[in-house]
Amino acid sequence: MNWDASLLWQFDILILIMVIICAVAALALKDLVSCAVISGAYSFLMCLLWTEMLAVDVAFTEAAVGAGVSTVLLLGTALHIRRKSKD
Amino acid sequence: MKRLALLIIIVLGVLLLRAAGDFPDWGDPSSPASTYLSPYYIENSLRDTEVPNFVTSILADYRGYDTMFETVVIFCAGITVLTILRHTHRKREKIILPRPQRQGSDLILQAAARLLVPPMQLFALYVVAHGHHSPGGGFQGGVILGASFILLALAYDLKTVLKRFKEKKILLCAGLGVLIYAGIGAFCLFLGRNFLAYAAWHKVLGTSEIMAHSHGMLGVEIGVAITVMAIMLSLYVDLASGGDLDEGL
Amino acid sequence: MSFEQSPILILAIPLLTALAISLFCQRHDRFAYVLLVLAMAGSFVAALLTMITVVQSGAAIHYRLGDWPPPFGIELVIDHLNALVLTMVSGCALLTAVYSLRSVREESGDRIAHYYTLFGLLIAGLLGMVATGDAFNLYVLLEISALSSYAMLARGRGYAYYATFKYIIMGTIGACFYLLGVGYLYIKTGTLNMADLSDILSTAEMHESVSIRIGFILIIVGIWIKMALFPLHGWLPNAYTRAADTTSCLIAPLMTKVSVYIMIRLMFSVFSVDYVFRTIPWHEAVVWLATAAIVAGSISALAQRNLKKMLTYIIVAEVGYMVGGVWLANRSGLTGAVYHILSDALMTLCLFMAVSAIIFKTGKTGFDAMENIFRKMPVTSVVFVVGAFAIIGIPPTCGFFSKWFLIRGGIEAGQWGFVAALLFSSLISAVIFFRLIEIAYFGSFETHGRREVARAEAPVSMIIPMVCVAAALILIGIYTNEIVSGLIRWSLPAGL
Amino acid sequence: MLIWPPAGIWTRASEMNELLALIIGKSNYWAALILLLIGLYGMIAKNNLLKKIIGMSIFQSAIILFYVSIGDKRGATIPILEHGHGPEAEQVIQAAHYANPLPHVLMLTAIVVGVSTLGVALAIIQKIYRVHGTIEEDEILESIDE
Repeated sequence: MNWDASLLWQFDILILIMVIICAVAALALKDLVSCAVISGAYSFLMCLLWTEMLAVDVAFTEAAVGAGVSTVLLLGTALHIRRKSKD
Repeated sequence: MKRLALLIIIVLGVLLLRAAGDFPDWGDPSSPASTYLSPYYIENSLRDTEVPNFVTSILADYRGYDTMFETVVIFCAGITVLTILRHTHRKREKIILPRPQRQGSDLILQAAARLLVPPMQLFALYVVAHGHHSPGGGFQGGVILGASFILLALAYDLKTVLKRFKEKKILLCAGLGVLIYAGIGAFCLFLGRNFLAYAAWHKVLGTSEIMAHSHGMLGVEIGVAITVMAIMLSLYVDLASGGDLDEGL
Repeated sequence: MSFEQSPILILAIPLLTALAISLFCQRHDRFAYVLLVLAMAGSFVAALLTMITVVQSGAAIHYRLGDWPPPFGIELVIDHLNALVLTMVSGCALLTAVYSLRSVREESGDRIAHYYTLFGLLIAGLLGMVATGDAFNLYVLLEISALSSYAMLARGRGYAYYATFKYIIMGTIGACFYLLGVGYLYIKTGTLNMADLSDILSTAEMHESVSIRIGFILIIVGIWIKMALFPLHGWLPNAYTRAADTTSCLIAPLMTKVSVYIMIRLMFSVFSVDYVFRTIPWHEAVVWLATAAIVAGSISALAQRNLKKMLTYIIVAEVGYMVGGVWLANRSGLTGAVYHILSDALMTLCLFMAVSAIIFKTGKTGFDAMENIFRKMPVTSVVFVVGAFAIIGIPPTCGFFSKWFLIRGGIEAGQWGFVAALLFSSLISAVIFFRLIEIAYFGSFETHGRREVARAEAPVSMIIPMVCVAAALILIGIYTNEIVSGLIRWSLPAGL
Repeated sequence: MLIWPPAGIWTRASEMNELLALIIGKSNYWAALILLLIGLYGMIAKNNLLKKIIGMSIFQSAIILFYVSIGDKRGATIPILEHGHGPEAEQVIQAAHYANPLPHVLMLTAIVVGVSTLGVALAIIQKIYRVHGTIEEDEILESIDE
C-alpha cells in the first residue's frame, strides 16, 4: 500500500502542528476568554483530524460536544469570573 | 510546583517515548487491534443486528452496557452541577458573581436564531433516527438538540428558554432518558433473557430477533438523546447563570 | 426470579432506584429514603445470593450482558474475591443508607432527592466496578463513582469546594492514566476483556514487550492515585474531612477499598503473578513505598486535632497496609490484604459513623467533642471503642486477624521494615485512641469537677447501623477461619 | 503533491532512514504524546484553576487522539457498511475495507465523560470564586490560611 495515496499525511501533519500550537496557546494566554475560544478551535482541529482518520462518529461528537457545548460552558464560566489570569 | 510538574512530565515523557517505539505503525492493517476483535464486528454486525453502521451496533448493542453507564455519567454530571450550583449556602459566599454585560437585544442575532433553530432540531432528530445507517446517533443528536436550545438562550435570554422548557421538565427528561435505556435493558430480564439482550423484545414487537436488536438500539438511542439534550441544556443554564437561572450570558 | 440474574440485579437495583428517586420523589423525602433503603437491601440480598451461589458451585459466575459472548460483548465475572467485596460494598451502603435519615437533612437542605439519587448512582458505580470483567467498562464506572462523589463531597463544610477541586484534578489524572494504560494494552493485544487479555498477555513475547510494561505502570499508578497511596494521597484528607457526615461515612470506607480491590483484580486477573512479581521485579520497592505510607499516615494522624481528619490519615496508613500486603508476593500477605479490605471497610465505617454521630450531637469537630461522651452517648461510645480496638488490633475484633496475616506475610517475605511499620502504626493508633477514650471517659482537665451530664444519645436511625457494624467487626473476627478458608483461600491466584 | 518527500521514500525507508520512518510512521502517537504532556503540565503547574481545567480537557483529548489513531487503517474507509441494504446486501464483507470501529466506540464514551467532568469542574470553579473571591491557587491558599 502506498502511503501518500491512502492518507493525506501532509495535511495530517499540518493539522497536528496546529493542534499543538492551539494547545500551547490555550494554556499560555492570560485572557481567560481567549483561552476558552482557543480551546474551542483546538477541539475543532481535533475533529478535522479524526474525520480524516476515518472516525466520523467520534469527529461528529467532538464537533458537537468539544467545539460546541464545551466552549460555551467554558465561556460561560470565564465571563462570570475575573478575566485576567496571572499565568 | 512548576519544577515538580516538569519532573513528572520528563519522567512520563521518557516512559511513553520508550513505549511508543514498540507500537505497530500508525494505520497498519495488520496490527493486533485491527486483526483480533474488530473483524468480528465488521463481518457480523449486519447479520447479527441489521445495522450497517458498526459504530452504532457496537455502541448500542455489543457494548451497550458501557453506553448505558455513559448515559448515567451524563445524567450524574447534570445532577452534580445542579446540586453544586443550585444548592443555597449563601452565607458562605463572599462574592456575588459579576454579571456579564448585555448590550440590549440584537435583532440580527435573534432573527438568525429563529431561522436556525427549527432546522437544527429537525436535523438533530434525523441524526438520532438515521444513526443506524450514517454517522450519528443518540449522543450527537442529543447534543445538537441541546445546542439548539442553547443558541436560543444565547440569542434571546435564559428566561425565554426556561419559559418554554421549565427546569423541572429538563430534569424529568434527563431522568426519563436514562430510565428508557435502563428500562429497555431491564425489561429483557422479565422476558427471560439477560440484561440488555434486545432479542428478547421480539416477542413484544412481533419481529424477528435480529430486527428486535435493531429496534432495541433505536429505542436506546432515543433514550440517550433525551438525556443528553436535557443535560446539555441544564449544564448551560446552570453554568451561564451561576446557578440563579435569571439572566445568563 | 431465578438466581441466574442475581449478578446484574446487584447493580441494576440501585441504578434503577436512583433514577426512580430522581423522577418521582422530588417532593417526597421520606419516600425517597424508604426507597433507597429498600434498594440497598435488595442489592445486598442479591449480593448475598450471588456469594452463596459462588461458594456452593466453587466456580466463577460469568454473566453475559446482552447475551453477547465475550470478548465481543461485556461480561460480569463474579468469583470468590468479587463476591466478598460486592457483599461488603452493598452491606456498607445499606447501613449508611439507614444511617443517613437524620443527618442528610442538615447537609442537603431542600435537595434530598438529588442527594439520594447520587447516593444510588455512586453505589451502582462502585458495585459495577467490582463486578465487571471488562477493562474499559471499569473506566466508565470509575468515572460514575468519581462524579457522584465529587457532588457529594462538594456539599461539605468550610472550604470543601477547593478540596473537591483538587480531588477532581487528581481523580481525573488517575482515571486518564488508567485509560491510557488500557490503550497500551489494547494496541498490543486488540482486546479489552480481562480474561482474554490475560490469555494473550501470558505469552513470553508479551512479557518482554516494553509497551505492555509501561501500560502496566500507567494502570497501577493511576489506581494508586485513586486510592491515595502515599505520596499521591494529598487530595484525600482535606476532601474527606470537609465532607458532610453521611457522605464521609459512605465514601471514606468504600472508595479506597474498591480501588485496592481493582488493583488486585488487574494485577492477577489481567496480568499474572509471574508478570507482576517475576518479570517486573519491583515488588520490594513497592512494599517500601507502602511502609512509608503506613509511617507517614500514622504520624500525620498523631498530629491532628480534628477527629475526622485524624481518621482520614488513618485511612492513608491503612491503604499502605493493603498495598504492602498485596505486593509482599506471598499467600499470607495477599490473604491479609483481602481480609483487610473487608475488615478495614467495616472499621472505618464504624469509626466514621460513631464520630459523625458525636459531631452531629455536639456540633464540635475537634477532640473536645469527645468530652464525657461515655455519659452523654453510651451506645455510640461503646461502638467507638469497638472500632478503635479493631483499628489498634485487639483480639476479638477482625483488625487483629488482618494484622496477624499481614505480619506473617511480612515475616515470610523477609520484609522486616514492613513488619516494624505495622507494629509502629498499631502503637500510634493505640496512643491516639486511648487518649480519646480517656477524654471520653474522664473528660478533660477543666471539666473534671462537673459530674452531672445530660444523656443525649444519637437518634435510633443512627444507633441501629452503628451497632450492626460493631457487631460485624466482632463476628467477622470470630469467624475469621471460615471466611479465610471458605472465600479468601479460593480467591488467591495460582502460582503464588 | 508536495515536493518533499520524494516519491518512494517510504518503500526505501527501512533501509536508509529508519528514524524518519519512525517519526512519520507514528506521527500521531508522537503528537498525542506531546499533547498529553502539555495537558498534564497545565493541570499540575498552572496557577489558575480554569487553566487547569483547560489542561485537563487537552489531556483527555490527547488520549482520545491516541485511541482514534489505533483505529485508523490504511486503505480502509469509514466504519459504515456500504450498500447495507438492497440487492448488494449479500456481498462478502471484508474487514480490511473498514476502519476498526471499536476504538471509536470507546472514545465516544470518553468524550462524553470528558464533557461531564468539565461541567462539574466548572461548577466548582464558580463556587470557589464565590467563596474565595479568586480562582488563583496561591491566593486561595492564602485565604484559607487566614
